[in-house]
Amino acid sequence: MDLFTIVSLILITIMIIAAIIAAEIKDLLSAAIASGVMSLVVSILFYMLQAPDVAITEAAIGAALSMAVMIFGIKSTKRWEK
Amino acid sequence: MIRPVLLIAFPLFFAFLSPIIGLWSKKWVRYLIIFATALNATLAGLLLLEVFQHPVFDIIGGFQPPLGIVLMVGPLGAIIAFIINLVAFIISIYNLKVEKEPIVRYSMLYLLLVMGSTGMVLTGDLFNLFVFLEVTSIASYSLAAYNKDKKGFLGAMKYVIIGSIGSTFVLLGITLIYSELRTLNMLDIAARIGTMDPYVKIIAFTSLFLGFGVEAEMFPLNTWVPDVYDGAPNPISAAFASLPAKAGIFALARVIFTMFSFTNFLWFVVIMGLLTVFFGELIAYTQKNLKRMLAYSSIGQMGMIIMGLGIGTTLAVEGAFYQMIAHALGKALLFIAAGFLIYAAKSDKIEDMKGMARNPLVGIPLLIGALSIMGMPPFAGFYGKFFILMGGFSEGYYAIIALFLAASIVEVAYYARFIKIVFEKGNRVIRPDAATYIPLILLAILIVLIGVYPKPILAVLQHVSAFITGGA
Amino acid sequence: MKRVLALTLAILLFIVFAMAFAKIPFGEKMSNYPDYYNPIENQTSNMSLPQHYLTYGKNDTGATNMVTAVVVDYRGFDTLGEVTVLFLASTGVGSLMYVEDKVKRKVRRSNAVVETGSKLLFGFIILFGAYIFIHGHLTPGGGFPGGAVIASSFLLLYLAYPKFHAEHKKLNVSESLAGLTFVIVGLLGLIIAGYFLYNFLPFGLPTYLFSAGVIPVIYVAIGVKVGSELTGIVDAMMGVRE
Amino acid sequence: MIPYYYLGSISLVVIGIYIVIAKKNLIKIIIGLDIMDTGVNLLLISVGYVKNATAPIENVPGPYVDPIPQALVLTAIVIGVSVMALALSIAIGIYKKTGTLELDEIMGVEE
Repeated sequence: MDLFTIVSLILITIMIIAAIIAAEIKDLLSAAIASGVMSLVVSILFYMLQAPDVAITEAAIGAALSMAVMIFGIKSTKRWEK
Repeated sequence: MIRPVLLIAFPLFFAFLSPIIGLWSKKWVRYLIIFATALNATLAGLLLLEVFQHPVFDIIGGFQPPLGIVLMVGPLGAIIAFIINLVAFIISIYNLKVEKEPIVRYSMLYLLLVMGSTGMVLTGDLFNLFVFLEVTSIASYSLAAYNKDKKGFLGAMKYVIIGSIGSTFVLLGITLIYSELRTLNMLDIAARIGTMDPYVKIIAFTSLFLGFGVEAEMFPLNTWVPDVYDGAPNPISAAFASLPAKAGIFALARVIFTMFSFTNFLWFVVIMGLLTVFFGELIAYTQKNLKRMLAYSSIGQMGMIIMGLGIGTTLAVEGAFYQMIAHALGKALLFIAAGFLIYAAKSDKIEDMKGMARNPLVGIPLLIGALSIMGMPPFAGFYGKFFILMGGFSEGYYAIIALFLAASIVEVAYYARFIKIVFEKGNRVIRPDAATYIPLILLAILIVLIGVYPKPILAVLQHVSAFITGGA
Repeated sequence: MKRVLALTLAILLFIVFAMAFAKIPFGEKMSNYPDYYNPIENQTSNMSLPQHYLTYGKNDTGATNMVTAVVVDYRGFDTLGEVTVLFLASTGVGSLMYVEDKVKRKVRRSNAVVETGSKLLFGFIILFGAYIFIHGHLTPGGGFPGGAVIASSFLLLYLAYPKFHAEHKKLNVSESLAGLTFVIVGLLGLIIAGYFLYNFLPFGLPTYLFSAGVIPVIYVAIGVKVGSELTGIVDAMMGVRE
Repeated sequence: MIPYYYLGSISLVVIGIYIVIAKKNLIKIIIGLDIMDTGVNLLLISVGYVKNATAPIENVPGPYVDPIPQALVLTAIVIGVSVMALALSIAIGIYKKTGTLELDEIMGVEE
């Protein structure tokens, strides 16, 4: 196994764990942040797959802005899932 | 020489222009939208005349396909684009009835809905089809919730959820196709589809089929339909039945026939169509709410179209395309009439609408539309159903034909009940205003025209169907 | 019950798609890709589509960043659609969040450090966003991330100044003008060369700022448009608070 | 042996679909849609990867990776965020009308 494989495997594991946390946690704010973490990890993966344009876009739009919009949405509604 | 790209560029131009005009006058924006759709309908009509000679390719950006994106317009695509834009123009007159603010945004969304549906029909590139699908569906999501009441929001939410799953499947299908063939042009894909791994091919086909099935109201992805049609503003319900639904089913036809020339897989399409027909018609029979009844009836009709495509003989496919045109006109008419009836009766229950259609300006078009949807001979709806039946008969799908007939009888039953109620002697008759009866009369004239004099359309459709089914 | 059903369906889908993707090699050499076929000229090329882009892209478009070349030039029509999607989203959010009377925002307090800091940072962030989209044809980045960065500078102002409110009219006008620029550039291509979105300006020298024809023009329009649209979305979302 | 990148991104898609079907909270469902989108995007990018290649920018020496999926994903990301913003505003509208975000409670609430 080379470095690329090891780092990829670690990042993919973090990504899936973040997605599962986003799926299962009852606190919606934490779920939104977990999905933001997932997007950030995915943007690192994009960078490793030699897609810097996509990585920048995913970090700016997919992780930062969409998380901000999501948090505004949660703030104007309810924070906890039943 | 009309360039197909103008059908997309002009609406975009006007949509981007309207916020600036909206700063001066909101009224102007509404007339601008009517003008834009009229211009588009005219262009589509001229394009139709041109396409009869030979299919038109419009290369965008000056790069030969598959390097760049190409718009690919054959006679069938031109007819559907023309019908879409014509109905869009007629409905845009009815749009003047919408009073709710913010009206400038409403107009822009409506115009872009038209643009997206047209783009879905014209494009010859798979990913571009996805982009236009998204344009259409995002415009639809916001328009479905435009009334901003509970019904509208809930319908829109269902639509967003199912629609997003659908577009994810489309994107998965595109990924599978791209990773095997490294191209996105539909004709290029069609030429090399044989080199794909059979399993990958089937999964890609199913993904795309399910994804476009959302817009085409196919069972089981159509649970959003009644809620959205019920909750949306009246002109939008009319527009949904004739613009995105038709564009979606055309995309479905492209996937089935142009890209994957599957002949041993068509039974699957027939079964899906039949399920859709039954789901729609049987539930429509039990509905008491007018717009929901029309919505379920719309599902049933879309199922018939899918069935016709799936039977796959020249005649049946011809019938399916004819049914598409008849349904676009008829359902738009019925939804506009429904909007008037609901306004007049101040209730959306059919039983409250006694005698509301006794004004001839509404009553006669309503009757024509309903008879056409039922499939009665002198009107447009007849030929579609008849050809699908004949096509199925010649292929020996006897059981399916029997079921199809049973569903049609159910359809006739509930429309007859509806007509009986609205023409019964009621207490008072309300006169419609011009923005309501002009679209109704225009649509009724078109339905009668196509029904009485179907030759030119049938000739084109027959030619096209023979070409795409490979029959003589 | 519903959970079990959903889990079964999810696992089923996983198996189906995993089996399909198992047939697709990962990191394959580009020379193994199938050659493309031109359906209009009816001839098969001797290379695959991405190879063509990488070999001739610089000559065809004048851009050094091939992703930009594909996004803005080869598949510029997709990008026009994508810009429309964002326009639709901001219009839709605006129309759904629309309230008849002026919204009363609850005034929150933020401290002096945040206020001064964001005042300082605001200009720099906007400059950085502009840098990203102006250099889109040379370096990674482009209109979309650039616009997002600009929107994030406004986001900062929203967070720092409770009373801050981007003027809707100005946002609308800037996004309309940017959209019109895109469409008009496309139509000019149609008039000048006969192809919609044709790159009709001279390419100039590669790697220079003023190169690649209309690509920088379109990317600037996209950057302004994306920036004002995302700001509009953020603004509409903030306006909900009462 | 399926490449781990494919496995990871398909898992994301599937987790997203699971959330959308199994969960009843609207915001949760929207998060699910977001995860689904991200999964497909990662899948598309990994399909375009070439071993030991670099990003398709002329200043660096080749061989390069496939630029097309990157262009497609740029489009898909923007579309994803648009859908998400719209879905959120619809969810906020539902909350304003009914006071809840749970799907089974919404059905019971009268306006």
